[in-house]
Amino acid sequence: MFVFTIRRILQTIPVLFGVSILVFLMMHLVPGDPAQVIAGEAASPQTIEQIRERLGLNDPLPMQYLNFIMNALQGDLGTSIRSGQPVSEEVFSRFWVTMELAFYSMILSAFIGLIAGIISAVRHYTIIDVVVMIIALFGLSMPNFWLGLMLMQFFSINLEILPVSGWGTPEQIILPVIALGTAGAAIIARMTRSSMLEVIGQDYIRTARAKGVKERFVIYKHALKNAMIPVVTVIGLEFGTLLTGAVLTETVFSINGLGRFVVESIRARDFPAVQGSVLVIALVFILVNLIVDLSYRFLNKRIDLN
Amino acid sequence: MLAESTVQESMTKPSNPHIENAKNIFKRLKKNKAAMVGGFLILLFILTAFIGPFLVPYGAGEQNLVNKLQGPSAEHWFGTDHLGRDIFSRIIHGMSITLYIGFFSVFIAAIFGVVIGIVSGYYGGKIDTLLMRLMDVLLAFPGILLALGVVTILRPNLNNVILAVAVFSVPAFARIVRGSTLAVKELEYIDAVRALGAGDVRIIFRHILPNVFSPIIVQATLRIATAILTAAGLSFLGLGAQPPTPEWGAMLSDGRNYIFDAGHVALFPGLAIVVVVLAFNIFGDGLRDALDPKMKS
Amino acid sequence: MTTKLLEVNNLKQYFPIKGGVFGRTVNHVKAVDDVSFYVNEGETLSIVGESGCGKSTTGRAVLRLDEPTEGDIQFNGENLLDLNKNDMRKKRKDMQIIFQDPYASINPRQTVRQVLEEAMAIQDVVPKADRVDKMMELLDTVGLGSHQLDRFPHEFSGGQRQRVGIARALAVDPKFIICDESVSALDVSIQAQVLNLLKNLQEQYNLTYLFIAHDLGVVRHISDRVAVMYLGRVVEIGEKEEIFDNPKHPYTKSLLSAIPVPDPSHKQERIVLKGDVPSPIDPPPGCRFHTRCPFATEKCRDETPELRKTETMTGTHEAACHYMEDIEAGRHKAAY
Amino acid sequence: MTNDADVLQIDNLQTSFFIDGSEIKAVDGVSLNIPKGKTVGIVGESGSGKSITSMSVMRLIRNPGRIKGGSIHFNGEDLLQKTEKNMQNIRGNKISMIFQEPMTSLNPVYTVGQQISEVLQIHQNLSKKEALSKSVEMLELVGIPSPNDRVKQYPHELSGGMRQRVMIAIALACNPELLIADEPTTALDVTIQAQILELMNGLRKELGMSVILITHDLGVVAETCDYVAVMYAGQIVEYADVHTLFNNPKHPYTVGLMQSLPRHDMDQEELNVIEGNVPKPGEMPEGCRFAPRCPFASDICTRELPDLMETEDGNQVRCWVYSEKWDGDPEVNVKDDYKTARSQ
Repeated sequence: MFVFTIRRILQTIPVLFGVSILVFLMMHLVPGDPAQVIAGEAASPQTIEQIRERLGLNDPLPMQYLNFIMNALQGDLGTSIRSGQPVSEEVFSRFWVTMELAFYSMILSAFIGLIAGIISAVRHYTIIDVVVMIIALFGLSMPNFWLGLMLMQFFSINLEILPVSGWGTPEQIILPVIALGTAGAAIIARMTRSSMLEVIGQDYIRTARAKGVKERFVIYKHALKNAMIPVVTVIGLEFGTLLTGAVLTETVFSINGLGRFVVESIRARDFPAVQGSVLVIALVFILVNLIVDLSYRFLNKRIDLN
Repeated sequence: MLAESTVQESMTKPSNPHIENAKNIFKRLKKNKAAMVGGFLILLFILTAFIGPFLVPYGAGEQNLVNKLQGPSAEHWFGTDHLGRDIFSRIIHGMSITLYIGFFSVFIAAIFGVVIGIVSGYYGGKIDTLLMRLMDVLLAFPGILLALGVVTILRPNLNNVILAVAVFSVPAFARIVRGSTLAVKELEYIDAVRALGAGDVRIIFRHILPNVFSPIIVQATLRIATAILTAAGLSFLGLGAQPPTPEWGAMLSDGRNYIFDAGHVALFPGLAIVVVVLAFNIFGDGLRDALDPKMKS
Repeated sequence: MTTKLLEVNNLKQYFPIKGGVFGRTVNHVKAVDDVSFYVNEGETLSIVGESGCGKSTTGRAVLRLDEPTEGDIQFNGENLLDLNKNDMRKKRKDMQIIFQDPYASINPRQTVRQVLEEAMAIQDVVPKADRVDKMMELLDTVGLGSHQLDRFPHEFSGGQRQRVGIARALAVDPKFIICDESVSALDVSIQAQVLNLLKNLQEQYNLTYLFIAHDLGVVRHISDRVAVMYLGRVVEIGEKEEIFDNPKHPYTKSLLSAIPVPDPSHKQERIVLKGDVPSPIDPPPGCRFHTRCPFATEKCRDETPELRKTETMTGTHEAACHYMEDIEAGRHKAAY
Repeated sequence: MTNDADVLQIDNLQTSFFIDGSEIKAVDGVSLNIPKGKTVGIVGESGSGKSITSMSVMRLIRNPGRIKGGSIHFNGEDLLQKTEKNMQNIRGNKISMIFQEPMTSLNPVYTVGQQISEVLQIHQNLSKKEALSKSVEMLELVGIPSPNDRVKQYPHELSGGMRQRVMIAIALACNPELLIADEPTTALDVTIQAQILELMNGLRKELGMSVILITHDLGVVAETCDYVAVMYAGQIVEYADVHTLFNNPKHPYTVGLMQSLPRHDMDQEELNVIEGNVPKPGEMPEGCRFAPRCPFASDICTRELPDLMETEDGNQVRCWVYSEKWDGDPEVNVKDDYKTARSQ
């Protein structure tokens, strides 16, 4: 397990390298002169040259990448063109808002998804199963930004019981979390159900029944523990999806988080800000995947570590 | 005597392989009522995309500022927007855009994904490691983020949205196809044709590709649903199709500004997205059950 | 005068195990470790042994379905391992294989017609115009009807599929066929049909078989000579009668005695071996059987026995045990 | 037929599967008694219904399968009339079962000790600690070396033979009166099979239980069983004590099966095959189910299904040859004439 952990951590290095290159190249893949793009069509040559100087665009490309990486490693993600503030500060001040949003949404998805999935599997082919699965299909098919708008309209505008926007108070948290967590709950419910059904068909479940184990324990002791192994992975991966789903939800509910920051920076073509925040989100995602993968290995004792 | 001869006849009659297989799949598909509903809806949507714009009462950009932000009525079934445009007509006009984005982006993604997946799975070794690390890098930008990156680089417009969504779908195809290729490669019939002296090209095209086709089709159908959602999201953020295009995400974005006075402006384009995405999801689920009962998402 | 069609010398097949922090090769599965044997033209040599003994790996290595680690494989006087990819491809016309699993060994999306057509097309053995006639002939040979030509594998039973697999192998007119557990997955009544078919085909076309199996009843029925493998090594080889009626190696003896006899009045002394087969990753030193052998001594652990002949063995019979003579003379007793 | 000396009496058992609106009769009218302390073998090829019979005894038939009729008396009480709760008290306690696939029959996420303990905790109300120490004893009983360490291991750490020993330990933990072994050695190599058969024979004598052994291997039957039932296409076609069956097989299927078996202990010329294939479920022939493959089949065989009838040697045979209604060659001797009849 220890060797596996080390190896798995080492494996993320090329991925990190690739991600950093892609993020770095983002600015350079833009057709035309990045400095011109940032400054706008009407900018004077002097302004463009200034920007070029400030971003180090006159250096050779490998040199620029090296600087980018060295700075990033020291926590320096450059300066936002829009605000003139260091990007790292801008990102960090919003980071926890997005993490909170994603985290609460994950709790909600996992809770509802697991319960719905288990009920559906246990009541396989009954009307309950059908209803739960239809709801899940809807949950999967709804754009979270539209769901957010509809919730807002109903609860905040028509009923006036919950606030329209912002983040921090418990009331402010409810709607964005539901809007963001619904799709995840649907995915987890479907996954739990199919995983449970697959496990229930296994030989060792037949063994448990032949031992005289009560059906309730066959399900909750023998089947569930095995069925959870792939589901845990899905829940973990869902966190990444939630992180980016926040881009839309934060926009809808005017939450001052990292997601909305990315969108606004893109609109303003504030490249250092986009690069910085995309890099941070990707890093968090890679980290979460790593943790999920390790815990999957830990949970699944059947997997030969070789 | 009579019975015997009919049995003989039915036994000697050659049957066309492709029809035979398609027949079986269709038989299983037909049993899945939800899938049939999904498939029917998709056909209906395609039909609407082609002839709908000629049947609706208003043009996509036809403004009538006097009648702006009106609720649903006999005249305007889904009401009007802030420029007095008929929302129902705009949704019908937007159908072709939505389907175009969905089908085309997934088509591009599938082609790249299948090639990468088969090469990776069949040859293994260094090329496999390299390609899969590349996919890992793409997957490290979760969800819509990768599409956002592409749109950032390439300016927001419809075609770039397709490209963005395609790039974001490639790893999913590559991984599924690689997995299936690895599984099929291990089967004895591959060894049997190798033992006959078949080369790589024949093995890949005759024996692996047809047998990984089912998961590709299923994945493609489900991916269309995701692609439509992602594209709508990009447009909603103002980073996709630009107004006045009657793209549903962009219409929703407009509607957001009038949510306090006229909720219907946001309601109906969203419902349209839900219905279309739902149809693809249902159909994809049904296809999966029919093509390969053992395959799980 | 018998001629050797296939001669395998010092064949080794090691599969690397990746591990450690950097995923380097840390060890090998020594699936086949220094195996030599030959097959005469027109005869059947069987390789028997329990799972993991390397019998199937040997077959695959002979056909270069997996590239062998070491050794040489003379087929018709030519070393197969010297051939380049293209020449090997042509050579495959002469050497075919029939697999175990009738459900996995035919492409589920091809009809029998397509399966056979493809085989002939790859090696271009029959002119296009004559292929349909040849297919009909093949189906007739393996006991299928011509009306079954356009059927898919799923429309056949396991035994019928195995017949399709045999027809595919015959389609290129091979000299030599490897039967890799070809009847193991079939029910007894069907197994007998396929065994009889294989025997008849051998006479009809003067085929040479390398027959890989774990069922000793089947092996006795079909073989001329038998090789017994244990943990990657041949421990005993010789004429069928010698192996079954005059076994010398303790492993062969215990293997034969372990098989239940379908006769309730039959009582025989059974040698029940202790424990499991050790891992081929770190096989025991010396004689690989010494960890389970009731006769094992210090010497067995230190020295690897070579295949050799004793006075009481006839024909080409050889076995690899230090104590064959002593056990036979009763000088060396079992420890349990 | 009721007899106090029988631990289990299966009478006219019918189990069917209902798939796509059609009924597949997997077990069609099976009657079988298991005498106390004896081993009864059920032999047959795949699809003969032998495993479904055993699963029916355990009442473990799941949807879309259903036990349609008949009775299964265990110590005088009909198992088919029992509630599910009562059945749970019997399973693993009075009647135990071991399965063919040792690799997949143990739950991968629990230790061997936990899995043996569970059955003791359910049926004998032992505490966790008591159950665990009893588990160690059980592992010792089934011949697993260093049981104190093994008890803490997970299934994937054990070989196939070891896992089958663990399955046996679970099955025997509560001292059952009846053990159903469904192809217990089929997945194992012969030397390991020999170990397991030896173990099972020894334990049966030691514990005095009755055994139903389901197998396709006539060698295993000859070696371990007292009585044998041969099944074909959902029905018992022949039943006899093991010596009678092997010395004087009466049913053409039994004879064909024995003569088509390649032997390792004697030389045979050509194998006496049974032509054709097992009928597909749902496509059962009218009359005797073996008639289409039977070299002796005459008119009546294709019209009417024979009942099991007693012969003078004590076999029960489902074959018209032994009936007064037989309309074929009156001189026929199935065992001796099989080969000549087949080649005609």
